[in-house]
Amino acid sequence: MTVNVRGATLAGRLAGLPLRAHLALGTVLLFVLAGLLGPLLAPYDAARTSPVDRLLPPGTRLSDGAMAWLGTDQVGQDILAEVLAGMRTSLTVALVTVAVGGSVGLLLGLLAGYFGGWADGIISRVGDIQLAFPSLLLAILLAGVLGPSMVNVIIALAVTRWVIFARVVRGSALAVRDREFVDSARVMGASHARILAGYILPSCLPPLMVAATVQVGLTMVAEASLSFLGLGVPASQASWGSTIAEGRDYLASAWWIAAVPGAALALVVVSIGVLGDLLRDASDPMTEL
Amino acid sequence: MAEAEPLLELADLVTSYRLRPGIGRPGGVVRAVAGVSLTVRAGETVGLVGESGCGKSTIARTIVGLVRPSGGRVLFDGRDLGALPAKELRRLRRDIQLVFQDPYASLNPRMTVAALIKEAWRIHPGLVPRERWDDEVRALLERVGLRAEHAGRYPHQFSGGQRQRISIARALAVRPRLIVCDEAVSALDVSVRAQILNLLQELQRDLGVSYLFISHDLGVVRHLCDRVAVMYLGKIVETGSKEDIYRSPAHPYTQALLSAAPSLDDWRADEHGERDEIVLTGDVPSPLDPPTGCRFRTRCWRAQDLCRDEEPALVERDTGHPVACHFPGALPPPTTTATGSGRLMKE
Amino acid sequence: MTAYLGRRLAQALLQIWGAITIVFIALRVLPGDPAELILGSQATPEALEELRGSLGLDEPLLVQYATHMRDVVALDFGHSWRQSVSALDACLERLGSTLSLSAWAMVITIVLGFAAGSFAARRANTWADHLVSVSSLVGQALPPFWIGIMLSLIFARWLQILPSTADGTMVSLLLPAFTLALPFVGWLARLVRTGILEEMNQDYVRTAHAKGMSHRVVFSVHVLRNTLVPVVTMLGLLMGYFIANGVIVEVIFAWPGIGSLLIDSITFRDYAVVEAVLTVITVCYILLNLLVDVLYVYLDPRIQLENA
Amino acid sequence: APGGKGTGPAAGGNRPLSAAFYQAINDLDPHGASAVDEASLLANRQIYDTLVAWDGEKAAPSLATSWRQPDETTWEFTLRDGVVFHDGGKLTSADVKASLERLAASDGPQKPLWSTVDTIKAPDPRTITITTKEPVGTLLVNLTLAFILPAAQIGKGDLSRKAIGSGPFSVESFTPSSQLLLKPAPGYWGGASKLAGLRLPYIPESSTRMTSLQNGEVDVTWIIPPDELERLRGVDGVKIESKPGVNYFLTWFNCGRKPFSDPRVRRALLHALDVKTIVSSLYGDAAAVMDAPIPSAVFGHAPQKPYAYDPDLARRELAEAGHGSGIRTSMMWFKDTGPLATELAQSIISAWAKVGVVVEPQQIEKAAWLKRLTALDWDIELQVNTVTTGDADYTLGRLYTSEANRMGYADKELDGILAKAKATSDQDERKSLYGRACEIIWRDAVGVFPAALAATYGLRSSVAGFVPAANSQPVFRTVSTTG
Amino acid sequence: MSNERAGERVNGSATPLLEVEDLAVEFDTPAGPLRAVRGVSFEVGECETLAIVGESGSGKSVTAQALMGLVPQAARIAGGRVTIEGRDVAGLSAREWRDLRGERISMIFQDPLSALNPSLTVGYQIAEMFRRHRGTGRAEARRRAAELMALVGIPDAERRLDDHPHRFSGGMRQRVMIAMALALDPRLLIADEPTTALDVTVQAQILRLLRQRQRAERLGMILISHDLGVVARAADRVAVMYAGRIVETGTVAEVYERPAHPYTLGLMRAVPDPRDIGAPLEAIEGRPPDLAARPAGCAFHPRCPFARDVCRTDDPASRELRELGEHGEHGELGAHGPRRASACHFAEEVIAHGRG
Ligand SMILES: Nc1ncnc2c1ncn2[C@@H]1O[C@H](COP(=O)(O)OP(=O)(O)OP(=O)(O)O)[C@@H](O)[C@H]1O
Ligand SMILES: Nc1ncnc2c1ncn2[C@@H]1O[C@H](COP(=O)(O)OP(=O)(O)OP(=O)(O)O)[C@@H](O)[C@H]1O
Ligand SMILES: [Mg+2]
Ligand SMILES: [Mg+2]
Repeated sequence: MTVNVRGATLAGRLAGLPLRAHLALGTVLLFVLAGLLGPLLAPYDAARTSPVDRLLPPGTRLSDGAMAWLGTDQVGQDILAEVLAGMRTSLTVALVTVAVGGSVGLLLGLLAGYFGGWADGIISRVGDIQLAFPSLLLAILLAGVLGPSMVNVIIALAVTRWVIFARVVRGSALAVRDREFVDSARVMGASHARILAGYILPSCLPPLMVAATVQVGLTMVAEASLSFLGLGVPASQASWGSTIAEGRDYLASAWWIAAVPGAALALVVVSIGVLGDLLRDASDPMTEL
Repeated sequence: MAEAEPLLELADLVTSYRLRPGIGRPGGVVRAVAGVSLTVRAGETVGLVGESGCGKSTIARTIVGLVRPSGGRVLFDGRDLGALPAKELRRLRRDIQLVFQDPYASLNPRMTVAALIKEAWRIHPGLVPRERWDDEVRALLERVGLRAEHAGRYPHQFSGGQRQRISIARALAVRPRLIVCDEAVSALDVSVRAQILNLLQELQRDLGVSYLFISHDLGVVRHLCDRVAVMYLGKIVETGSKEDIYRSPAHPYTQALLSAAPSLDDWRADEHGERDEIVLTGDVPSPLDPPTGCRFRTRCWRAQDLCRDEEPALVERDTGHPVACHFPGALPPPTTTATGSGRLMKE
Repeated sequence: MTAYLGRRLAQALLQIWGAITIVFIALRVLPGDPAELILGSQATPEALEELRGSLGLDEPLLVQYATHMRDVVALDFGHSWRQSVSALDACLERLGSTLSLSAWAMVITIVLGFAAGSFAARRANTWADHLVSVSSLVGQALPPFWIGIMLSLIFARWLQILPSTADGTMVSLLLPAFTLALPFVGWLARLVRTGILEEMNQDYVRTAHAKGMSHRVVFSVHVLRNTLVPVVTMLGLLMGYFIANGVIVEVIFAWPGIGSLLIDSITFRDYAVVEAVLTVITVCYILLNLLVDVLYVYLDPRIQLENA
Repeated sequence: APGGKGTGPAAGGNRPLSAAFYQAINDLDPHGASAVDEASLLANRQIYDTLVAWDGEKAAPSLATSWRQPDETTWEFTLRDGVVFHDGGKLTSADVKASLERLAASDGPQKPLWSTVDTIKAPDPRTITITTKEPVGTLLVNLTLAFILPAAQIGKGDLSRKAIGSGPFSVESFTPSSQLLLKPAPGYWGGASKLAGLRLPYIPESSTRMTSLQNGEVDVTWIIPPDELERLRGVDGVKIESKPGVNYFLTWFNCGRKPFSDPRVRRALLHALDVKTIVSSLYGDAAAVMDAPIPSAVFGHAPQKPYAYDPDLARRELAEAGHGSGIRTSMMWFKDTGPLATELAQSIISAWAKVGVVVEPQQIEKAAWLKRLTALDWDIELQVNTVTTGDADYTLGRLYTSEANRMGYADKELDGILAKAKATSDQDERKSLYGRACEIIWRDAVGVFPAALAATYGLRSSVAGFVPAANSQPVFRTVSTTG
Repeated sequence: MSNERAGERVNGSATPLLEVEDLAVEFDTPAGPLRAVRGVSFEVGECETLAIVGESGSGKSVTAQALMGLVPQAARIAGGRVTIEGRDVAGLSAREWRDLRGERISMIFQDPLSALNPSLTVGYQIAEMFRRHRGTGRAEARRRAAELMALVGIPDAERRLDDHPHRFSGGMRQRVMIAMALALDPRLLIADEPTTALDVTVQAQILRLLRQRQRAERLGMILISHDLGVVARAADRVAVMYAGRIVETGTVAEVYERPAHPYTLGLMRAVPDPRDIGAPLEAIEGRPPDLAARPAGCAFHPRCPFARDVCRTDDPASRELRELGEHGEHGELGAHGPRRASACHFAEEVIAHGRG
């Protein structure tokens, strides 16, 4: 969405990025790729546990002759396969949550920020009411209400997220709404729809994107926290959160169960965070323009 | 020029802002424009001067429809903008365009120059047939002194003066009859400012547009305008032809303003130590709570009891042009020399 | 000021009402029946019916809601069937623990966050700065429970220098408070860092230098104070997070806070307690933010700017 | 403060003994809503006395020194002399009568145990007479759950917080779900405890609980997670004691639902499980493979012949029953039902997958689980059951009658046997009746009975005189600590 | 050069308050070093006001900052010498700089709101000068702050000490800035666009106040502005900057009457003159140069009507003009610095061309 104003090529711009951007981007891409290819590399099946192979350290050969490169967990699942499958779940949960929360937030934030008045009043008050609940509590309540399922986790998390996005969008919509270039479109006779789509929205997107990247990371962590409290995705679906949460009892004995997905989670979240920072830095001059 | 039809007429215009109450701040209503009548005739340039915060921009914003008046009427071409059906109003809006002070902020940073100009035609389909858009853009850019190849660039790739040219081109795209320039040259460097002023004059000559030219720079207004209105705290205190105002200012505020305005020749006066200068003490009162009677009386050296009790109307007194002062005239104000220590007036 | 406070208070009441309503709605659609949990799996249908009646669960929702709101206004959230005490008491009994834990976490966050933030700001764009920003990202990237268990393993099990469970003494609150604080230390550090850098670019800092003030004076008298302003607003939110995120820490360090009470009560469908807990947390949270807003006025006189 | 550096309880005698159970004590009212929670029972056993105690095989005297049964439905107990409550009051039959009546009238989970009680009389201060509406063979056993309060406390005071009993310990302070602090009752009739005090903290996170045992913050903790047993055995200053327990995993089939209404299917599924391997690899010696529908530590247990692990046979039987192409079904459980419950469920599901039975795992919340369980809205379910009284009646007699209809299974013969066993007070006869019941349930494969959990206790080496209890409710009166 | 002239001083002290010689300031930018100020030399004497005029970005502020030793982080002084009261500031320690700032040389800035700390009271900010520099006690510092505020014409000074800056109007804020700058009786005052943010009427007040204080305390002053009118009103001598260089200097009368650099000439013509009403202004075509891509030769040549080939290749050095004065004789050397200089190859031609 950032226009390539300086006419530089994509490759040129990439080369101009600092090292940490490359590392972060590389990590994220690697993980996404691994997530996509996961089923080919190390197929995972929740219903293929092998109690005799449980708690084996990384690099052990299993009873069926396969190699557990990253060890096995407390039911004898191959950690590698589980982490690969878990990434799909965790990323899906995070992305869908952010997408759902983001779109709802975008829509409501735009309405509130642009039109102000009673629309803003209602949306902001509802947001306030919701923010009066610490978000983890709301997620706990909802996850508790709805029962464990991936969809419910997404709902619980998305419900707690929309306000954040709505506030970000409302803030920038409010800031842009009275900018002179918007006024100049109004003077021209532009309709609300045109102003919203052509003027307000583009200015809201960069901060929204920054917020979204940050939230993708935080959502993955929140999903793990819900798993810890037993309110995460159900056992039949591997997720990083639940693997880490299940593995917590083995931190002292079979550290690899929690450590591998934990490290993966931290890596991805940090990488996304770094990218978010860069995006923020990159989008600041844009909003200044 | 003087005999032309009034193109824009403000009749007792009032525009207020509602202030939301906040911490340690009561709510209230700011009457930023408190009953202003003003006309701009076709092909004429009217200057509006006054201190910061006196309501100049508010008038501009009201005229172009960015804020709603809370009283009075805005007549364009004899038609009351407030009474027009929405559709007609939209068409009429085209005829009044606004050029803002800040050429950095008034152009959408995400649109190319061409897109910025074409946006006008997208909003008003039928104004220019689509196949002529590119040609028209080129013509407009050349008209304002830019080159056609600039069309594909983004605003931030231009200097301030060039951006202001783009703003003007964009305003011209809808073929307006009146352009309101709100401090349109104030942000520009001296050398570039002259370019834009020349361009404005040239456009008026060629296209016959009228300007309402808002500025606090008296020199520029004098250079550009046919008639001048002086504003103070939401009201017009004096209006007349350029000569009237600059040669024989009758309102004490106008006199103070003129004497305070720096000019290139100031050094001469200074050299001989005899420059007369009216120094106003006291701050501009808050528009939330304007003084009773004459609004200027708190800073006026001629103020008398009458000024407190009665608000002077903007009428032609024996000055030859309308002035809102009970005691108008060219009588020399108590002045101070540059070296003097003068406190001039009672508070 | 009074008018503003009045308005804020009204707004706060509205928020509390909304929160209570949300909780009420959420709880009435929970699958699971408190009557069944009370009576156990061998209860007869008649007994269940009778108990439901006495719990008021057989009334139409709207009636339940009205009764509920009336009771809430009278600070009566009902009785905890699990604890045989009033729900509000059950909740208030635990509130102190949560608040003291949160307060400690807050102290740690502020001290470390400001230290790291100003350190990073003074060394902006050096490796030290990057280290602070990366560690702050890592702090937020690790699930809090993982941090808690790791800290407990390291300091309580292996090094045996700190207790693994909290009993209210300062030493025992160290681990839980750190666990709670760690993700936010980095967060605050970044906030402080950008705040300081932003303030450092302000014109008044240049003025202070031009006045011949030493770096120390410029930093401590001029910059830091203004950095506080945006940070203070965040601290109100932070306290709320601490109260909420306490759930996890409370479980790990066996600290009897309001969060673990909530989890238990949700599991056991102890409606009354769930409502009381959520209401109490919400009220705390809202009051804290109210406090912050008021504090804000004292820290930043600019708030009254439009008064002029 | 407890904890800190080093191992072993600090400062020897002055520090209360810390004993951390893995469940929370919510309520001290022995007749209240949580009255049969294991944690509540644990607390109650320290604070209160019961008329009779259970010595693992039979009823033993406690507050009642002797009892007799003048007829089928009447029981007469003689009370111990010189028993005082913690508030100094002397225990009389009026207290017992008031307590039992309160229990019978309560809405709590013990209600069904006392529904057959007709009258309770206290003819003199030392005698209490109970009549039942019909013969009840389990009355003595049930009485091991009937804690006695001072009559004066009933109806006033906050029983859930400020408990007063006649047990070996009195309450010093109590924070629900957090900790119970007890001190020895000096005049306890069975001899006062030598402990400085007894602290029962609740430490929900098992890793923290293990840490606190290791660094000496707690002296005793149970149950030890199976995977920690081996490791703890090697830790200095820690010892492990264990005993076959009365907690066991059971996996019922919903016998009222297709395809499990067909016993062939159920049996086939049993043949598809290598229970031995699963249990030994998951639990090691923390659990024993079961050979009956109740654990061997329970009165009435009779060993049965295990179903052989034979996947081919299982497939054949499934095919015979018309499910050659496999079965799609589901299994529900809640996470905290017992140690490694999810892992056990997953292992079972995996094993069944190999014979073409695809089971959708449904790990749900306890409340939802309970609701569905009672509504028979499930296919297969997994839970840990506790034979709270240690008597087969508590499980078999309560759950497997067609009237109870807990898993859709109904068998006339079994109903008869169970009713008879309930009404008989001849323990030998009861034992053989329950043996027969075990056989029928096992034969009809009402469920999978994979493992009985051992009661495993981790203790600091300094703890002496500890007697592990099969029901996870040890009494700490006899415990002492050494330097 | 300056040494030579030092002996020729007709009045005043032996050394000027401030001497700047060949000052150059560079910015480190991603695209390489950017010379924002190059070869700037001037002097300021006691009781004298030197105005620096020039367009936005011409290097006025950077020059001023360099004098205060406060160049932005990305900038460094790349050459030249700054001497304050005879003392070369090149090797000053942070401590010595602190003693210099506020005590000997002080500065006021364009935007009086952002230049004051919004969260400290005005009284505190003024009193701070006494307290930190002089170690004055709280009460005494406060008293002196009140005195100062009264001196710069803030009514009811005593009571307003405890107000925060936002409670003051723009003009009053600027007065507070001036009070602060004058607190320790400095010898040199640098005013960087002190009135740009103010209304004309207030602007006049502030200029008057500055002038008044300057005369009263015999201050040397540097007044930076892009408003030729303001400069005409307030300055003794003018230095015109273009693209980081001083292209012309002289007394106000000389520069305004007979500009000796085409840029100055252009500026004068670009300002509407009350005398020739309505005629198009003679604008300088083109735009100010991008410092990162300075044209070769004279930086002004692309916009210069006088430009010849030499202008495209040779960057003209600033040279002293000995032109005919008003009374027909050659101008004498002024008290401070070159009385009249221009950096144009064809300065004489420009003078001859005249403003008219
Ligand atoms: N959106 C607004 N809400 C409330 N008050 C406003 C708003 N906009 C302007 N005002 C107030 O209205 C008055 C007039 O403002 P306006 O912008 O019209 O003045 P101006 O003459 O254009 O000043 P300037 O020369 O500084 O541009 C001022 O007192 C200002 O504070
Ligand atoms: N922080 C900076 N980084 C890079 N370049 C800078 C910076 N500050 C100033 N410059 C450059 O230095 C040159 C001189 O800037 P300076 O602020 O001195 O101009 P000025 O004459 O004061 O202009 P104005 O009238 O706008 O204040 C400008 O071209 C500007 O681009
Ligand atoms: Mg304006
Ligand atoms: Mg500047």
